[in-house]
Amino acid sequence: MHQEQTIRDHATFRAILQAMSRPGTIQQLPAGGDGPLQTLLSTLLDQEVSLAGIDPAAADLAAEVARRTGSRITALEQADFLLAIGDSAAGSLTVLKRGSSDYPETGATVIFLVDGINPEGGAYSLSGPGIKDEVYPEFSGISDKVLPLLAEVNRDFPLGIDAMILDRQGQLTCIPRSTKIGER
Amino acid sequence: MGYVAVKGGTEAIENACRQFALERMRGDSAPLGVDQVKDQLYLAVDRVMGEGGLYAPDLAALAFKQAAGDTFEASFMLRAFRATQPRHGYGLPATTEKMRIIRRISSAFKDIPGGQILGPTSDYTLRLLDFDLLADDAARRTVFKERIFSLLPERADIPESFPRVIDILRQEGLLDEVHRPEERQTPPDITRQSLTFPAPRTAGLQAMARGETGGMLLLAYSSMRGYGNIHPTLGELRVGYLPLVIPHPDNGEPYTVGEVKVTEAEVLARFEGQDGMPRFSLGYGICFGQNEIKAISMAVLDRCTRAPRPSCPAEDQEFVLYHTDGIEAMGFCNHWKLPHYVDFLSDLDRLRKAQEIARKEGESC
Amino acid sequence: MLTVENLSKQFTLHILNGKQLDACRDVSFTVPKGRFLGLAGPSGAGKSTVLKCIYRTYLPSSGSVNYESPSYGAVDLATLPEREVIDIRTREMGYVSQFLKVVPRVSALDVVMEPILARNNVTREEARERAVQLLKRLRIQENLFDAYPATFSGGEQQRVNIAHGVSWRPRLLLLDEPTASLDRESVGIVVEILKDLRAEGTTMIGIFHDHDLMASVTDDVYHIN
Amino acid sequence: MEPMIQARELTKRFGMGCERCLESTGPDQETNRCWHCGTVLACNGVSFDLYPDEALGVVGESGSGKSTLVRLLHFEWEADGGSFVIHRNADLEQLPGLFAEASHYSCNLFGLNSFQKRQIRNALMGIVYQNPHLGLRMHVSAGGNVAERLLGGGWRNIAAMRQRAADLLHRTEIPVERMDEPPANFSGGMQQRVQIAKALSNNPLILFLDEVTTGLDLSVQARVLDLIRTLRSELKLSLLVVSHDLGVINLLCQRTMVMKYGRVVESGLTDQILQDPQHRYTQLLVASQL
Amino acid sequence: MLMREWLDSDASLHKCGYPFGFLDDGAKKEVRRCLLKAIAIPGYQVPYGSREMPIARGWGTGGIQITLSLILPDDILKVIDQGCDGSVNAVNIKKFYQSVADVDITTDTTAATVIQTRHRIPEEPMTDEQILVLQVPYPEALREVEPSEMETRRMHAEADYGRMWLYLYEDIVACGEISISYRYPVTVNGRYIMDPSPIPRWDVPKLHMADTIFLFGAGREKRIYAIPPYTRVEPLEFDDHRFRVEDFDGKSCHRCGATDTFFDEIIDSADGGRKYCCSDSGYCDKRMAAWNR
Repeated sequence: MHQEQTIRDHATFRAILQAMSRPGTIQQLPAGGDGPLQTLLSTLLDQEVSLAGIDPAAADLAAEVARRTGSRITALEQADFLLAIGDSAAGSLTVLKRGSSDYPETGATVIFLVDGINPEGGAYSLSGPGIKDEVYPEFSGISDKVLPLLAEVNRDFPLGIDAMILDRQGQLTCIPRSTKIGER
Repeated sequence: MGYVAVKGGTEAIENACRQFALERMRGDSAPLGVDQVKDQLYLAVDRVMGEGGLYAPDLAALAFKQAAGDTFEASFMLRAFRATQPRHGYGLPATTEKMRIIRRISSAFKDIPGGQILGPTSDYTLRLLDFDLLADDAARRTVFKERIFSLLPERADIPESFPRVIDILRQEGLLDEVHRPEERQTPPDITRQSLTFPAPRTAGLQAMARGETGGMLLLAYSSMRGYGNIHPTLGELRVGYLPLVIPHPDNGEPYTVGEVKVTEAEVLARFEGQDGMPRFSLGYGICFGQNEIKAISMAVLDRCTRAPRPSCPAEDQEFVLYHTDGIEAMGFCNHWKLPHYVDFLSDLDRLRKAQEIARKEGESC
Repeated sequence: MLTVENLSKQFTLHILNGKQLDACRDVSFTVPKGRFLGLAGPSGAGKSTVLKCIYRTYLPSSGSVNYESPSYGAVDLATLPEREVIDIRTREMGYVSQFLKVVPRVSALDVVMEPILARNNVTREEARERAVQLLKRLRIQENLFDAYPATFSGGEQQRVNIAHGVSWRPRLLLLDEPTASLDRESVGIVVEILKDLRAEGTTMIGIFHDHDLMASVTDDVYHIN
Repeated sequence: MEPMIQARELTKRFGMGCERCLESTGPDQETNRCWHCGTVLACNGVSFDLYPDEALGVVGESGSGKSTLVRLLHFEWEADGGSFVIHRNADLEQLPGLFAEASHYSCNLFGLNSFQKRQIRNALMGIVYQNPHLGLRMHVSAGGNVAERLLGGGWRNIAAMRQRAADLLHRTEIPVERMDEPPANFSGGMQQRVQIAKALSNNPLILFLDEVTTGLDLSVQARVLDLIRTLRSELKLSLLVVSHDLGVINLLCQRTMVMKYGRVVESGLTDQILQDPQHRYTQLLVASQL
Repeated sequence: MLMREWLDSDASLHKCGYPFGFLDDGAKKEVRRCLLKAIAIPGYQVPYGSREMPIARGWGTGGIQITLSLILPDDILKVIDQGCDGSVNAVNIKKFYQSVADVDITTDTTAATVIQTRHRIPEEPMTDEQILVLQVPYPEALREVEPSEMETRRMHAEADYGRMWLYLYEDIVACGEISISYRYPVTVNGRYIMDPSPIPRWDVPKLHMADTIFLFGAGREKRIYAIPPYTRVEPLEFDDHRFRVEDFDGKSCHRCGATDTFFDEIIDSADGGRKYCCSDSGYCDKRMAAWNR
């Protein structure tokens, strides 16, 4: 492994860590490498985890990512990580792993690829751990059913799934299962 | 406050390390070669390899020398080294029937197919100090070896493989062997995943194969002696060299790359089977090198930890697996030498407060 | 109010290799509302069996026990779900046996008060007052009120039993030799009490071993052979 | 009136099970262990209703499955089949997140996760075991034992909890001055009464009594039974009384189920079960009563 | 080779073949995935396959593995043990980091980007640009009342915390006070009871609604957990028996004169009397320096 790549992985992870710790805020992933998604995934994925694409476009992408990282392609219901592109297939969120009461961390992580992220102007309010009061990020190029569905599948905290929302410019926002999603 | 001084700590630490290195050079004796450790203190090396979880006789001998004979420290170094090594591949499942046996005994049957082979053991030596060893030198060794070799027969027929003693019992339907589906799956790798309980047997065996000999002995002993209900019969104990076979990277064909010295033990205990039919149940132990105490203890603990309802520590899988890793135990024990004065002060504060309350109550009574 | 039709009861004794025992066969009668029916017949004819089948202590083998319940309408007590039988027992149907079913460690007064409190919507004081009056009327000495009936004489126990059975004024009352072990004077008091109940509208079915007594309290008599 | 509990086809197996388990076990086969696969059918197809303010008896010898039944309903063991419904009422409404959709009148509680089950148990159920060691922490004070359930239910005021514990212990005839002593110091009867105080601390709707008087001296048994009778009439509890003792069942229960080898062989009004038992096994049981 | 000998060699480790951050890529990825889940489920202990480090189990290997998974060459690192930058353990760990990640070291809390600590949280308030990594010996807050891991896991799953609270109740009944000193259990985000590592009670309020990310690593016990910023962290207490920090009323630091910090108690070797000085040595030095100017 080249040191340059190793250090980029570290920097990428720092951005992801901040994004997950401060839901709704926008973090910039480091530039370089093979684009934001590859950068993000190469810091987290290896042969120990499984991956699936939620929609057909994402399935192709997932296969490509699996080749690079060594992760296994599995069915949606078993996948540790999932990719979703565009605004289709939001309904599949309900079938993903939410973890067990004993081991809630086995719930899935979903990465949504979107067109853009704005810090303000969203229709939903986010609150909870990592958020001082409330935030209202806005995502373009994503089904408006995603946030209410996330709220639904994350109803029984600590069971649930964690969402990462990444745009083409390498901006990242996370919505972990601990975040309360409300109508604004 | 030298030890924890705000200033000067670094230097004190450096000096402590140098002093330890210096202690290893005490006296005027000849420096100990790693080869000598490997050849002449081979049981210590075997133990270090087993507990360190790495089959590397030269490195284990080095670690043993470096740790000045402390097996805990030596196996710890080996494990830390192992953690940094890349993983190039996985061996194929091995069967110990193909082992090159140097020692093999059964206490269950007098005659076993293939015969009892006592091999190298100190079991039957008198534990008297051998003062002749004080005069150990090359000439004496040559004489001893020549005499031994002259006693050997011209040729001996050693079987290709030795049938396992327990197979006799298995054929008779005397063994209770319910294979859980999980046992057929690829075993979890305990060096990469945290143990979760109840742990699959494959994980338990891995953990115990790296377990600390003394700790496992004590727990197994507690069960044999009466805190528990396992009265084992040693079905078979084998020591020998197990071929290490890997798939060829190009065509996947099995390819023998070397051999690994192991000790394997199988113990039998009485057990009422799931269908109410009394049978023998089996405990299994294996470890690197020749370490018979550990292999037997492991086999006993393997059997104990499969008790449906634990009635003593040795039968509680979590208890056994969490408390027999020597590296973890020694690390935790050692950490009490670190400063704890913040916690201690917090303790003092509570104690003083509690005394104050007790005194007040005393006055009001 | 109550019509018994072709009621039969047969016991199968599994522990005696399935031996069959006929307790009563093809019993049929009707008791109009407010009437008192006596059951007569030789010993072993199954008089008690009939009462126990009505109360569902025995499961009838065949036949029906049709009862007009204010809560449930026309029901067959022989097959009514248990939960509803319990409810009818609680609110409508009483049973006085030959012997007091002694509940250990409950005082005589409490034995009589319990059914009143459980069924009638009265305060504890009112219930107590009613129980005291009834026990006094049945000539139970006041110093026994707080004692456990298990220690009483047979006659005293039987009087407490009657008080327990009638205190809450059931709508339908089943009496199985309520006066069997009583002296003549007590029998008189019990008869008076039963007459009062009848006057208040309680429908009754009773077994009495004394034919004259039966004739004096009942309106009709049904003979079982 | 609506039943408070509806239990349907409760089943608990120990073992892998096979297709011949059902036919090779049960009262007629005189075993609960399938001889084909060794599976034990501890409970099979048990159904019943329990109404508010009602006591239902479950009688049978050891191994009949009656204690298994309680373990299933108290969520200690996971059922292999069947449904368990507690009808929704005001008390259930207060439990957060359990009945998210108002249209669900009731749900099969076996389908809930362990967190939700514990909430239901904390809010609605109490249990008294035969062995006080199962229900009490022997080396924690009697008051602490009662307080534990309150703490689990969110009480956070020491003085209020001590007051409540003192009231309950007083009611169960434990001298209040001994509330800071551990039950290990108490007699068997006292331990049983502390268990009852603990079981009642959260004002349960359902109380499970599992052989509560077994093993106690006769006079102590009597006091414990008196206490249960009194509390029952005062608190309007629903009781599920498990016992091998027909006397206890007769004293406490209006209705009774008779179990043998994991199945219900007979159920009915308690006086009917005692005076007109239908099943061969029940007749034997009644005949062997002292 | 002994770690010491590695460290004594001139070339830093990653220059002689070890990767940046020492750990292999697979180990780092696993730690990272666990950290993200730990953040998403505040206060929950995520199991992970802790690797053997060249430092003993129990000497901070959990914290070290976390730091090594996220450290950057331009990070400024502060390492403290018992509040002190110069303590044996802290010195060892700092040298190790310098050799595997080329980072700068500071003793100034406000200058650091990543702080690794054992048993203390610095006195100076931390900001949203900083990460605090805590070394944890026992990650399980319920271990006090239950030795079995399987059972404590069930208790967490069901939020069955009656026994933990009972422990405090009994304490109050027996002693009139809660006698837990350090490792004071807290409820995180109203759900999980968590062990905040053996920090004194003094430091517990600093975890509540903080600006900083707190990451906890237990190497020997193989657990990672976390508190994200702005998260409710409440010590277990009763309406009528409140949580209280250590009482230093009327005492002051004999070096810098501070009266509002956590103190070390020092026995005067001359007369056996007691003196106090700031446990946070970096902060104490800073005050002294300002005072000298």
